[in-house]
Amino acid sequence: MQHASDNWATAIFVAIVSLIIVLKVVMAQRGIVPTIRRIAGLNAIDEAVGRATEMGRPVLMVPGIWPISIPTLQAMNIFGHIAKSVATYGNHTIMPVCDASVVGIGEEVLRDAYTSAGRPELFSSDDVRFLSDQQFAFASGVAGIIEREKPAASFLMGAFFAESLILAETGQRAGAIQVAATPQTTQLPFFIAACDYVLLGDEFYAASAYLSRNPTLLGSIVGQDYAKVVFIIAIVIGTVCATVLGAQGIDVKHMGDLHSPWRTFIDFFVK
Amino acid sequence: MQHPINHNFFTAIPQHGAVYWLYVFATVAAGIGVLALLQIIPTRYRKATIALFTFLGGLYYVAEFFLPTEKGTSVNALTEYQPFVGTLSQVIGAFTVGLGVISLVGMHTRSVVRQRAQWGYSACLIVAFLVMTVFHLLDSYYGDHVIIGQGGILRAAITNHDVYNFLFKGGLNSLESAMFALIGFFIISASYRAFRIRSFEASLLMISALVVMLGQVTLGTWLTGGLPTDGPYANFRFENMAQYILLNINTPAQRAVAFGIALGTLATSLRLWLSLERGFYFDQES
Amino acid sequence: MEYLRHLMLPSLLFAAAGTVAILSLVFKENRFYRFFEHVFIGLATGYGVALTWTDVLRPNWWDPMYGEGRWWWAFVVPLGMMFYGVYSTKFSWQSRLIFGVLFGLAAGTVFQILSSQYIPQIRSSFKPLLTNSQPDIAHGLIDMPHAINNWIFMAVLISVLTYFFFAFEQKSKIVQKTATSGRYLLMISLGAVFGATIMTREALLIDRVRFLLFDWLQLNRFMH
Amino acid sequence: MNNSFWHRAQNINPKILYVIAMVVIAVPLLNPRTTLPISPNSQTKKAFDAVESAVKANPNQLVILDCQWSASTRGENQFQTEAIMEHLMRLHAKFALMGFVPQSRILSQKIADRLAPKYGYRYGIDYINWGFKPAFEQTLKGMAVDIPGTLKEDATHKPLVSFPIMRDVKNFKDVSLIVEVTPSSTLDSWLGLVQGINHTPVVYAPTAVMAPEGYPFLDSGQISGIITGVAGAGDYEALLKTKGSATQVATSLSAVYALIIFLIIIGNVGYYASRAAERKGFAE
Repeated sequence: MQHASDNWATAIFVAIVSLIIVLKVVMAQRGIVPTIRRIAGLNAIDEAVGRATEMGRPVLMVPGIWPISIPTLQAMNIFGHIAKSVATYGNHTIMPVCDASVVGIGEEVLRDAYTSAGRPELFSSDDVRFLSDQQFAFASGVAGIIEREKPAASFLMGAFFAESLILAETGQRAGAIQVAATPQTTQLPFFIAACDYVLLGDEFYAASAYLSRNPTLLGSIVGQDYAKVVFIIAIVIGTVCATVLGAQGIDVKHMGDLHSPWRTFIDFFVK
Repeated sequence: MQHPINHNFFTAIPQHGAVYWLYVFATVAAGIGVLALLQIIPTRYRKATIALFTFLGGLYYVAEFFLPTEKGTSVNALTEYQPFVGTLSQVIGAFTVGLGVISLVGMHTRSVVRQRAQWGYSACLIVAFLVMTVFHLLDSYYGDHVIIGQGGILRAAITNHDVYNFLFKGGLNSLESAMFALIGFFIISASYRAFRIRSFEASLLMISALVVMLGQVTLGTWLTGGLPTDGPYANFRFENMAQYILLNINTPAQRAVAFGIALGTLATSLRLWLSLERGFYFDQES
Repeated sequence: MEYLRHLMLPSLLFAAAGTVAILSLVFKENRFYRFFEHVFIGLATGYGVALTWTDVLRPNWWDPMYGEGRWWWAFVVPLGMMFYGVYSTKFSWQSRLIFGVLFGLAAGTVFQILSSQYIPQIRSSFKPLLTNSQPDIAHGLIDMPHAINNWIFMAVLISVLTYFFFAFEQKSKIVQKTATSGRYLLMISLGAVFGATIMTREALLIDRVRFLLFDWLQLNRFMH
Repeated sequence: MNNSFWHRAQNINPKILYVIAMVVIAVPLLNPRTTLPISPNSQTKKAFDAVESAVKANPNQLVILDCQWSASTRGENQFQTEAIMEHLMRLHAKFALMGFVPQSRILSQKIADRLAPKYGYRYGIDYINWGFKPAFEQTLKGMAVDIPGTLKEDATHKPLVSFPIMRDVKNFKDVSLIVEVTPSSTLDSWLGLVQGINHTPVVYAPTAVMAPEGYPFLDSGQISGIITGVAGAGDYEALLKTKGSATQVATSLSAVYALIIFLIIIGNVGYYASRAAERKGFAE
């Protein structure tokens, strides 16, 4: 589907879902602040940073390997909170990045977070390190940093691909407490195998709200919950329609020019 | 970029004379002037300015999506600018390459100049970086240019392309494959360590991994090879169990995760686009 | 002699030494690895920088501007300069401005992506729960009614989705139970992904070992 | 107690595992006589039978061997291509190589060059390389109407009509089988644009991670078999009753799998046994 007019029903569905999210954000900003459930890995952040400081070792943050994109920016948002904790402890951060455009954002995020913790002097331009925009060259560099500088806490968040296990295994070997989160489901099992805490799927996008308890972000999370309910309702209604059609011997995938009231709802959703 | 008159202000100047360069420099100077003017914006309005430009940045794609297409076609008034917007954002993004080079080369140059521990490695990195950059560019312009002629121990002349090939195939390519192959080792230690019946969850993870593994290799087929290939007992052949898990559990589970992530992406995108995002950097007063 | 000459072929030697060095990381970080790691990053970054010129800037910007004389493409230079505001406190807000435009561009495509990638997945989740006639979702299990598989499909889909409720979960026991089973099912799914990936990864490792043993050392010369 | 056998069994130093893994990989490669029992997977068997029956039913029609892979996945795809090509040559099938990634033209030709002398295959008469074509879907759509008209030239830029093998090939009705060797999501297009219209049998040879994408179609009969990664290639060679490099690599692979499974078992037994020991109270 290239344009809304290819299937207006789908476009309206998407628009409604978006409106629900924005509405919940606005409601939360007006004071209806929800609570959200525990996300295990995130409670470990302070402990991990504290431990790293005691051991005199740095904290590693890797914002994935994509250039500026939604997962990378979300990772940066989470890292802002972690960096504040790092600065409060007086420790320092190493943030290897895999794209030149992310360097600028990384530096600003660390600087802002350190400043808000009252320790702007802790920032050094060697903290954010561009290594390479080639996936495995980047991985070799991060592996080298982990082996040589032995971070005691490692946060792998953002878009990761095959290199996930290289980073997580070397981190594990260096004895770092590792927390990972990625929207790439195919990499989750490798993080689960090698990290101490893994945020599954959507928890990655809930993390910034959880850490900041900011009303706007919490409202957004509730909006997402409602949107999921809308998805489930749509799937249930669609399944009922498909079941009725199926009982008539009609395959939902090959309906052709069939006229039936039961297909109306199904056709709301683009093929 | 079409205009009723053939020659207008924006007509290309194919000759590279003084006029051309005047226009180029004037454009750059005008741009820098605009940047200087931007500095006049008082600090308290800067945040709103950023929000406005972020909104405008996103608006094109949103409008292009929602604007109805002309009858019988799959394009609307905005569709034809899509390649231009794509190219433009790619070109602007490409200018960040310097940020990366400053970060990487800057750090390693400092390490060489101050003779920090292990500065020799930094020097190697800088040399490799320069050699690759130069020969990649030389190869794309003068690939066949001979650097060292035939003779002595050389059976053939060496061209720019040969040096580039040496760096690319001998170096970069094989280092990349080797790094990728490392995962083959790490996956062994990771599965040995992680797949323990420590908890119910860990056991599920282990069992389904084992079944899928056995379903893919001859060892598994051999273990359950005695079972018939048809009929209900065939269901217990490893390859069929693996296929069942991948299709009937993995597909819907991954789809559910994908829905969650899609909604998370939607929410984050909306917050960024409408400048509702909160966090360090994202809502700082400038 | 011919064999020695083969072993020392510059490109092959470079590749083989690099491969051994990189693979040695599994045992311990060492000087040999460190050397090739730095060479690798240098080469890769140099490659990336040159590629930015040859594949992005030259065809899309320099050729139109210089080659075809479209002088106004020079307006990109000041825009590009804005990124470098990060290095000064006075101009850093201008870098935020141009980054903001990039954020907007990254965010703006979300409606199209949602409609074209995810909404069709909602539709393909509509499965008949009673009949046996449509081989809608493949089963893998022989002689098992498709309807049962469709029930399982639905149950997995909805319970995993329920696991990802963040604000509702505390409120109801049923939701909690469904969410827990969703997490278990997710673990089965992730285990399967792990298992399915192993072959591709090991095949790559075996390929590298074959490269060292056969392409470089040519051990097949000595075995019969 | 912490030095007990079981305690150690669950805490083996990873470095020892890596050494064992290297030995396990290298031995089958260096000693071709090492064999593990190969018992072909039923999906591979289906693929093998599909090739066999398609070629035997229409010996004069063309088989398309579409190689979508490049050097980065040659560890798996090269062996699949090799095994299938050997099978085709043994059946004296006429076949055409093609690919939609630039490197594939050279990589698949290399394999053909190596195998052709053994079976007396002549280029242009018994097989042909259509070369690299850009625009995957558009090309498939065009081929559905007119193969020589869409593709125009072979890999060496000679007109297709000048080759004897192409004399009777107009569209997919003159094609008996399509074999898709791929590391990416290319199957849908073949099924939608070709198989769905002409019902030409399709055999799918993906890398192992991609294999699950094919299961629904195997079940619905849209594809006739799946050759999963290098293990599938090894199975295929076993069905061919030859022992080539795929068998060697598959043996290596099976050995690594056996190692991983053994390690998981030993780790768990160790974990369980030491826990049991602690419970009985003679832990410390």
